[in-house]
Amino acid sequence: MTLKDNFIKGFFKENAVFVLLLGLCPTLATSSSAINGLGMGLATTFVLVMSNIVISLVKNQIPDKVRIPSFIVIIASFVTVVDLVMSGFLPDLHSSLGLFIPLIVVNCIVLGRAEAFASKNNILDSLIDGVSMGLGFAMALTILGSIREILGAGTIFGIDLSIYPTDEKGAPVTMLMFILAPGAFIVLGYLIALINKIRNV
Amino acid sequence: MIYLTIIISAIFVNNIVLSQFLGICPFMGVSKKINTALGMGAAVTFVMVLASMVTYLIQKYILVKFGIEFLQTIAYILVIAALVQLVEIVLKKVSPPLYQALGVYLPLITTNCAILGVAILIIQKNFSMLEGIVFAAASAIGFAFALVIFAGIREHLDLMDVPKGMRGTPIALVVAGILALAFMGFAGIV
Amino acid sequence: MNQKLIVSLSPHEKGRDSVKSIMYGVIFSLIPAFIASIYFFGLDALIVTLTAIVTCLVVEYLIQKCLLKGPITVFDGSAIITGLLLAFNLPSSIPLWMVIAGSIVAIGVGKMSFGGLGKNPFNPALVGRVFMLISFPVAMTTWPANRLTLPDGYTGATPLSIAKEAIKNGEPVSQIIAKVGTSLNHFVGNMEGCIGEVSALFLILGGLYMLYRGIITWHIPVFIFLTVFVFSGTLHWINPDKYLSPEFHLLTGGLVLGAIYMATDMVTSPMTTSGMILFAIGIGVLTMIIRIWGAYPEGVSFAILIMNAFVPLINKNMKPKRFGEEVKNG
Amino acid sequence: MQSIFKGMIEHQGKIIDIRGEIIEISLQPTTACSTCHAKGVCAGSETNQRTILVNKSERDFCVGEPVIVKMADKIGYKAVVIAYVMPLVLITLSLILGETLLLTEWKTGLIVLSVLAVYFITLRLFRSPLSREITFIVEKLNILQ
Amino acid sequence: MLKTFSKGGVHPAENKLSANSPIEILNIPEVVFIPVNQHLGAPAEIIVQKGDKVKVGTLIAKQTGYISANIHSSVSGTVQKIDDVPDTSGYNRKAVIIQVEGDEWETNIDRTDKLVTEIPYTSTEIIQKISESGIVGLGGATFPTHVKLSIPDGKKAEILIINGVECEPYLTADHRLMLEKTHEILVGTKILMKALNVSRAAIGIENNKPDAIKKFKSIIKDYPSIEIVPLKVKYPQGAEKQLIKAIINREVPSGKLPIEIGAVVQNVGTAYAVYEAIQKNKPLIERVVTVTGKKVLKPSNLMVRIGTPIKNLIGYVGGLPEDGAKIVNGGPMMGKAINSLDVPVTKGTSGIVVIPQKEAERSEVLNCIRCAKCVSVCPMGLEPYLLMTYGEKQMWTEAENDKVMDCIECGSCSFICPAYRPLLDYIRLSKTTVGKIIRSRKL
Amino acid sequence: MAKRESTFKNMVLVLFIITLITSVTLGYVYEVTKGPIEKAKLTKKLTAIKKVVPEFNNDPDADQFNVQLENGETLEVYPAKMNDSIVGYAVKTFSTKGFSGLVWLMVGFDTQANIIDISVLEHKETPGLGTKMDDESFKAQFRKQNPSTFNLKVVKDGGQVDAITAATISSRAFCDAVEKAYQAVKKGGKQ
Amino acid sequence: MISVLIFSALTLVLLGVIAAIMLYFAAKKFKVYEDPRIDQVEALLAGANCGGCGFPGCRGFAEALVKADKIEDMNCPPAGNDTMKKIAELLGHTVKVSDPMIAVVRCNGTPANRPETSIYQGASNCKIKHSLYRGETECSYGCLGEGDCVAACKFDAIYMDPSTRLPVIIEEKCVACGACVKACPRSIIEMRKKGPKSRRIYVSCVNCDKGAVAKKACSVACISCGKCVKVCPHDAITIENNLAYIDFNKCKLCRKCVEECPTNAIVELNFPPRKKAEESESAVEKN
Ligand SMILES: Cc1cc2nc3c(=O)[nH]c(=O)nc-3n(C[C@H](O)[C@H](O)[C@H](O)COP(=O)(O)O)c2cc1C
Ligand SMILES: Cc1cc2nc3c(=O)[nH]c(=O)nc-3n(C[C@H](O)[C@H](O)[C@H](O)COP(=O)(O)O)c2cc1C
Ligand SMILES: Cc1cc2nc3c(=O)[nH]c(=O)nc-3n(C[C@H](O)[C@H](O)[C@H](O)COP(=O)(O)O)c2cc1C
Ligand SMILES: Cc1cc2nc3c(=O)[nH]c(=O)nc-3n(C[C@H](O)[C@H](O)[C@H](O)CO)c2cc1C
Ligand code: SF4
Ligand code: SF4
Ligand code: SF4
Ligand code: SF4
Ligand code: FES
Repeated sequence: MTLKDNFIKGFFKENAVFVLLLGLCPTLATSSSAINGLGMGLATTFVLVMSNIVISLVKNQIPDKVRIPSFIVIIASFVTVVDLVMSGFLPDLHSSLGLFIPLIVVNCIVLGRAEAFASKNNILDSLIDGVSMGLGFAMALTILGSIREILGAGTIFGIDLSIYPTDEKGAPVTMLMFILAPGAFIVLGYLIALINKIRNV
Repeated sequence: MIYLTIIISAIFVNNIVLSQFLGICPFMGVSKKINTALGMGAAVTFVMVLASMVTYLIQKYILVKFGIEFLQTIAYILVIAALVQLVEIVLKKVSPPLYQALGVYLPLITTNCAILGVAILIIQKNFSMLEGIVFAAASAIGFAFALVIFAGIREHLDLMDVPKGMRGTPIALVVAGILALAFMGFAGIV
Repeated sequence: MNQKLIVSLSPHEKGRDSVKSIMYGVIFSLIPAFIASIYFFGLDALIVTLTAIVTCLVVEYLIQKCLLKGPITVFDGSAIITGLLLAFNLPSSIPLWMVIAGSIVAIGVGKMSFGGLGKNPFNPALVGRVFMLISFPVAMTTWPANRLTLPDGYTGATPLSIAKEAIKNGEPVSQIIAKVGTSLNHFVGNMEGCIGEVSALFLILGGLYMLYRGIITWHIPVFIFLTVFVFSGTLHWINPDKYLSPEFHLLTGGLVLGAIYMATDMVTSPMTTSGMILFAIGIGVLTMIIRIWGAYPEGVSFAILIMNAFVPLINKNMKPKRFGEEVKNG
Repeated sequence: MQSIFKGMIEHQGKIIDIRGEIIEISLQPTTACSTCHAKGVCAGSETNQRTILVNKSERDFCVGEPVIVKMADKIGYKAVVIAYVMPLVLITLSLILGETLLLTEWKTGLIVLSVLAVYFITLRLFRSPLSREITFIVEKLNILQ
Repeated sequence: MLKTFSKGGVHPAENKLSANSPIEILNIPEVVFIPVNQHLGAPAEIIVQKGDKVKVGTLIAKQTGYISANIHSSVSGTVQKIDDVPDTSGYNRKAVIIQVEGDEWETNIDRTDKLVTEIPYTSTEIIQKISESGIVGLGGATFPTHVKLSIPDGKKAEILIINGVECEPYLTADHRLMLEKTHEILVGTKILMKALNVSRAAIGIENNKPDAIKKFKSIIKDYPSIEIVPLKVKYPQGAEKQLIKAIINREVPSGKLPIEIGAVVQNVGTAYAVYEAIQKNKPLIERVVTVTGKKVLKPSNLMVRIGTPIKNLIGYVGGLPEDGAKIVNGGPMMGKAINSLDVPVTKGTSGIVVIPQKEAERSEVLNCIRCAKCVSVCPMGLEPYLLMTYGEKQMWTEAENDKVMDCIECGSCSFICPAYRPLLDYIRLSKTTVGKIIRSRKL
Repeated sequence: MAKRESTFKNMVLVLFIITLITSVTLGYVYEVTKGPIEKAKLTKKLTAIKKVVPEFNNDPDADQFNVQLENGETLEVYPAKMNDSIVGYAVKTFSTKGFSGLVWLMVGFDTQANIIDISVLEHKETPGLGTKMDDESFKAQFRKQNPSTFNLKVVKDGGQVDAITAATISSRAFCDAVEKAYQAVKKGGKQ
Repeated sequence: MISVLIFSALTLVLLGVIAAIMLYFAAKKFKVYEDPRIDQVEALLAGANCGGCGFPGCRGFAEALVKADKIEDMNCPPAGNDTMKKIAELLGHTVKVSDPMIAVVRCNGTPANRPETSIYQGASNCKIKHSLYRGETECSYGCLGEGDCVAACKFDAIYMDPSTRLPVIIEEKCVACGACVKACPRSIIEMRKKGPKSRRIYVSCVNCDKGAVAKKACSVACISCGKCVKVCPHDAITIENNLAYIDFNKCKLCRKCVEECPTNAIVELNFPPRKKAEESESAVEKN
């Protein structure tokens, strides 16, 4: 498989959210705006890439039966790094992603990729795999976040699109539901239906 | 009273699945049969309570004591992973038929996300141990509650011919969305 | 013999009712309440209602035509009911684009995503309404004048929200009652509220007609009323200064509309009598919990939606009593 | 509430071994995982495979044959109660005990854990009456054909 | 309050057009087709050959196995051939085809009208004789009567219920029989009581036949242990389990036979046939058939020889009307639509109903709106909407768990469904399949 | 390279090494980020303080003191000093009456206990409703008001504050927090 | 700094080792060894879970394949021969190349050939119709036209032709899974060899009535006259129960029977149009 194929596979064909339906919790929870989605996506990408690299480096040193705990430790440490760095340098984003940064640890994609790919492939491939999977995840979150932000707040990346009428005080009247919990589920539901449709054509 | 507040809040107002977005994967995947959903709920409750207690103790008597709170994530996940396995080992050792019956009855519990999330939330919310455990149990019951309702609806939808494009996950997500919408009615109760 | 005979399995006789006759029966029974609301709220009520109905019909038609590519059944009347009941649950002053958005959600999300009539687990009109309530809290809680209570151009608040606000501020119930009017007023529709919910009188008349036609059974509405009565009655009896009287709870808000028209939607209510009773009690209790302790002054819509979610469970566990199940030898 | 306590749970499985009167059946996971197209990347599936031992009924089976394992819902509920609900109750009780005795949290924790240990040890002592109660029915797949 | 069963039921329009037409005797046709499987159970084995001469009452096919019934010639003449003839479902079945020559009866048959009330036989003799006479239930199920009368060991019959309900719309055969052969039916009942060794019998009659009730009541004092029970008009009052429930307020347990609770049910027609067989030596060779329909010129009740082609019956009542789109063998709720008029009358034919186009057509099937009407009318407490879905989706285990086998196929559910769903069609499919599964399990 | 065998010794060894390396690395990262994290927190606090009080040149964080209110709650007060003379107070205050969770504000007062400005630190109110408490249009009405004359209650409750439309609850919580801050300044402002 | 490092190291090492021990035991006790080849094989299979292989689902078949001693007789119809070869390669087996099969509909009772004598209005389901009566025509063996087979096909390879009221199999889509064969209550659909260039000849009738009866019901019914049996040079045709049957293993596609059949009950598919009778023979032989 060429690198390009590999990349496309992770990014589109096996897109973690839309196709594999993995990591739904962070997807739903952190996509209330485009920027949050992107932030979470990038954080996950970082963990994914780094753990993929490290695991593919040390794969032969790890006995089979402690594979899982070792991977967990490696992944969790990168998550902690992201957590610490983010709270030091991007405190705002950190507080809006909240609980879901540590939860990257249990995101099935990360452990799954470690187990299914990095532990069997060389560093370069693992890196590409991590990048493509991660960026695919980030893309999905950003798309979802954008849609919810547009529908629910009338803005995208914080830029006002002025698509909604305003109230007497000048604030836009928007369809709030979309940035609340129900909106997350419903938008993702239709998005997946749409993607299924596109993929089947 | 505070316990009642915690319980109502965790089950209805801030339901772990429908408004906190934890444990969505098993929620989407496993909830196809009602009777299994009930058993799942019980199992998750036990594991979550146990895990919350142990992580709480670790947080308080190790991590905080030594000033290494930053190890929270890594320590928790290890403890939880080990604990889940321990429960399995114990059950199998204690009574193989019992273990087998559970095997036939229950699908695997892979609610890592919810368990870890709740364990961390307990610390974030500054609960005492008892409060934390009540919170964990209530969250798990909230999970089971949502799971059972959801399983019912999905069993029903399996009999209806849902349009092809919406079948499976999309319609499940839409149902979850409407359910979340309905549960917003509990807003403000606590 | 040259005539081709028709062959089918038995039975070869057919009962009277059809889906269409049932749906149009419901619409017919809603006409008095509709006329009353036009009288109360003026032309706005008519416009909002028509907008909702037309949007529902158009959305259903487009989805059936373009997405499902199946038979087109927009005129079976169910979409009209959805539009009508959605509009009945809105204040007449609401901007029309919101009505359109709500109708799209009601039919698109609440009904057609599941495949159309009969397959939706949640009441479509209520999905639309709750969507609007959450999305447009301001517009959904701004009440236009009712011709009977306020001169044109003023806006008021519903008795329930006035009462709830006042109770929160510690006013005793007896004073509040003076502010919000008498039960008789509420019964005929002399209060602020949504287009169709204000006149208990006409709604009950419509309900009686549906009962007579056999479209609904009495269990759901009666048990909702009963539960609300007992629940609020008990609290009122314990502390009449803090809790409103049962008549008040019964006649205000959308309780009557919800109990007679929305909880009885056959698609989203249980299949057995015992199930219906449980369902109704659940709605009553949840309504009261939300009204008394929740953030919203009104809880019927949420209560019905939540209980809709329980319907499959109820159906699964409250089977009709099978013939010969328990051998009782009398 | 009749039917949830009355039904049967079915599970597809396959016979992997027959030793005298005992058949060993591996259960095909019917969890989300079995139908999930992502199981390749999922780590959770590791412990998914479970096997059970069943006493042979009069019917003839052969190794490799797909079968349906049935179990009364009741047994499932009972198993869940014994395995999870009872310990949960015990945890709660001992916690409350700890709280009322005003113990420090780590002591309470210790009590909880030891209570659990005692519970499971006791359970082990009673395992034979337990195992008698838990029975499975094995049926051939596709009776129709 | 009139007695009735407690659960479900519907009220189709009664349309008893032929209630006032006395039973007329239909001319013997030129050729009769006598199928060998007119009853539930194994087909009878033909014992005549092409060319054989037969008389009215000659045994032409012998029962094979326990659940089966003898078949007698209904005419006199020559066996023309033994061939496959389409039955009511259009599939070819074996039949004896007899060319009619005159009307010569077996000599031991008493053809007079004299009422014989003495019953000189023992229980076993009665059952033996019923078996020889080839009597099967005439209420519709055509279950061999001698089998029903042989109570299995360990069970005891307590009451005999005679089913004079005739709850099907249009049909009046039993009604006329009750009016015209009242004494004979009562004697038949006594015979059945003796066969069953019971001291109690009840005749259940729907209240829309007041003349029959009156007639029975006027002479009932001669028959002390028989009771006349008027019943509320509600379909399916005549169904065995519902009738038992109405009369003695007991429910036959699911999957069990009525004898489980000590009841045996026989149709009035069967009682009459039993009378004729025991007292007059006459085997089952003819029966009353109602030929009716809204557009039929002369709705009638005809005494018809078994094997007469249905077109003869239709011809007698004025021919097939212009607007006759569906012809039903039996009543409109449970009968079978036939696709040809050449099929013969069999022991189970209780009526021929001609239904006009407008009523015959089924409307387009819509989505189930979950109105629960089908649930509320099901006399067995089933959930037809679910059972239908199970049938469509081939979910046989679920169908079995939800008691599809309890369905009595009364059709109330399909009748009431506002979405015109073919509920019973699919329920039958489920019943057949589940039945097969259950049987295969027992093997 | 051959895969390491799953012997018990190997496994413990490998895990030992992995955890050792991780913990050391993490400890190191922690030490490195400790500064920035603290700083980020401090900056956040200081920016909030800066926004609500006049210019100062002391370290309010160092001069911070606590004030206990009558109901037993304790608020943090940050005095802002210009050349050692007090120019205002920033009070970190909260309310429990929010729609969901606590509402944390930083309220700045001048020495006369007039409100200078308010900044919203943290809350969990509903996006689009309660979040509007951070909008200029809502906060503007508090500026230059002295709570002794300005009734810190929403109009509905008989006060002078125009509530955020459809978010009366959040508005109440906001007022409640500001009122507490005022109490704290009144009580502890002399120091 | 140092203390943090030490404490964190200690804690983690301890936790890590405990976890490892726990997981080690768990792995030892629970892990059922799953041959990684199962996954690989499964990935190769069609993934339709159609049951055409006779195993429950594709994974079941994959397991069976991996465990089997020889896989010659095992086949995944949807995936086809090439795939089976790949699987065999993977597992180190040989496969017998099985001839590709395809479903054929053995009924030609179009409304023109088989006039309708009644109108069916029951549920649209062949099984129900079959159990009710013989169908709208006089033929009690032929297609009922309610499309159970269409519903059974997971590959959208069958559709009902509204003009003939018969199912039509789309050759490109049919993977010979056999689901339709099982679904048809009248056993009209048969699995036959696809034949070279998809050419095949078969008797398109399943009517077991005697000739006259069959002919009366349907003008293209097999009347069991036996002419085809006589003309067939390869002994491929037999008559049983009043019905001719062509054995596809023996048939050499010479098309003699097609011409001989007086009712045109024998159908040829995908042959080039016949110019003259004599020429066609040589043409076939050339192929
Ligand atoms: C398979 C079968 C076996 C039966 N066995 C007996 C029997 O042993 N004894 C009996 O009294 N009736 C027996 N019955 C008759 C039933 O009780 C019942 O009377 C008959 O099916 C006609 O009922 P219906 O006309 O209400 O449909 C049997 C019926 C069936 C279908
Ligand atoms: C729905 C339904 C309706 C029936 N209606 C009648 C009826 O009206 N009269 C009758 O004699 N039998 C009726 N039967 C048949 C009876 O159940 C029962 O089989 C019969 O009375 C037994 O008597 P037999 O064996 O003499 O036929 C009905 C059966 C069913 C299932
Ligand atoms: C999902 C949801 C979120 C809400 N969030 C808030 C909130 O953050 N703050 C608030 O004051 N009210 C919130 N509300 C509205 C309150 O429930 C209540 O309707 C409102 O505060 C009172 O209305 P009023 O301001 O028009 O008097 C929310 C309502 C819903 C349904
Ligand atoms: C008695 C009755 C009540 C109904 N109530 C509602 C309702 O509350 N909301 C609604 O959308 N449709 C209602 N319908 C129409 C219809 O059942 C509904 O649109 C279905 O839920 C759509 O599948 C009602 C129909 C009937 C017969
Ligand atoms: S046909 Fe069967 S399911 Fe339908 S009403 Fe009658 S008994 Fe019930
Ligand atoms: S009567 Fe018809 S529409 Fe009503 S529930 Fe039954 S099947 Fe559905
Ligand atoms: S046509 Fe028949 S054999 Fe071919 S794919 Fe479809 S169901 Fe399978
Ligand atoms: S071939 Fe068979 S299954 Fe297909 S439509 Fe004809 S009868 Fe039905
Ligand atoms: S359960 Fe939370 S991401 Fe899967």
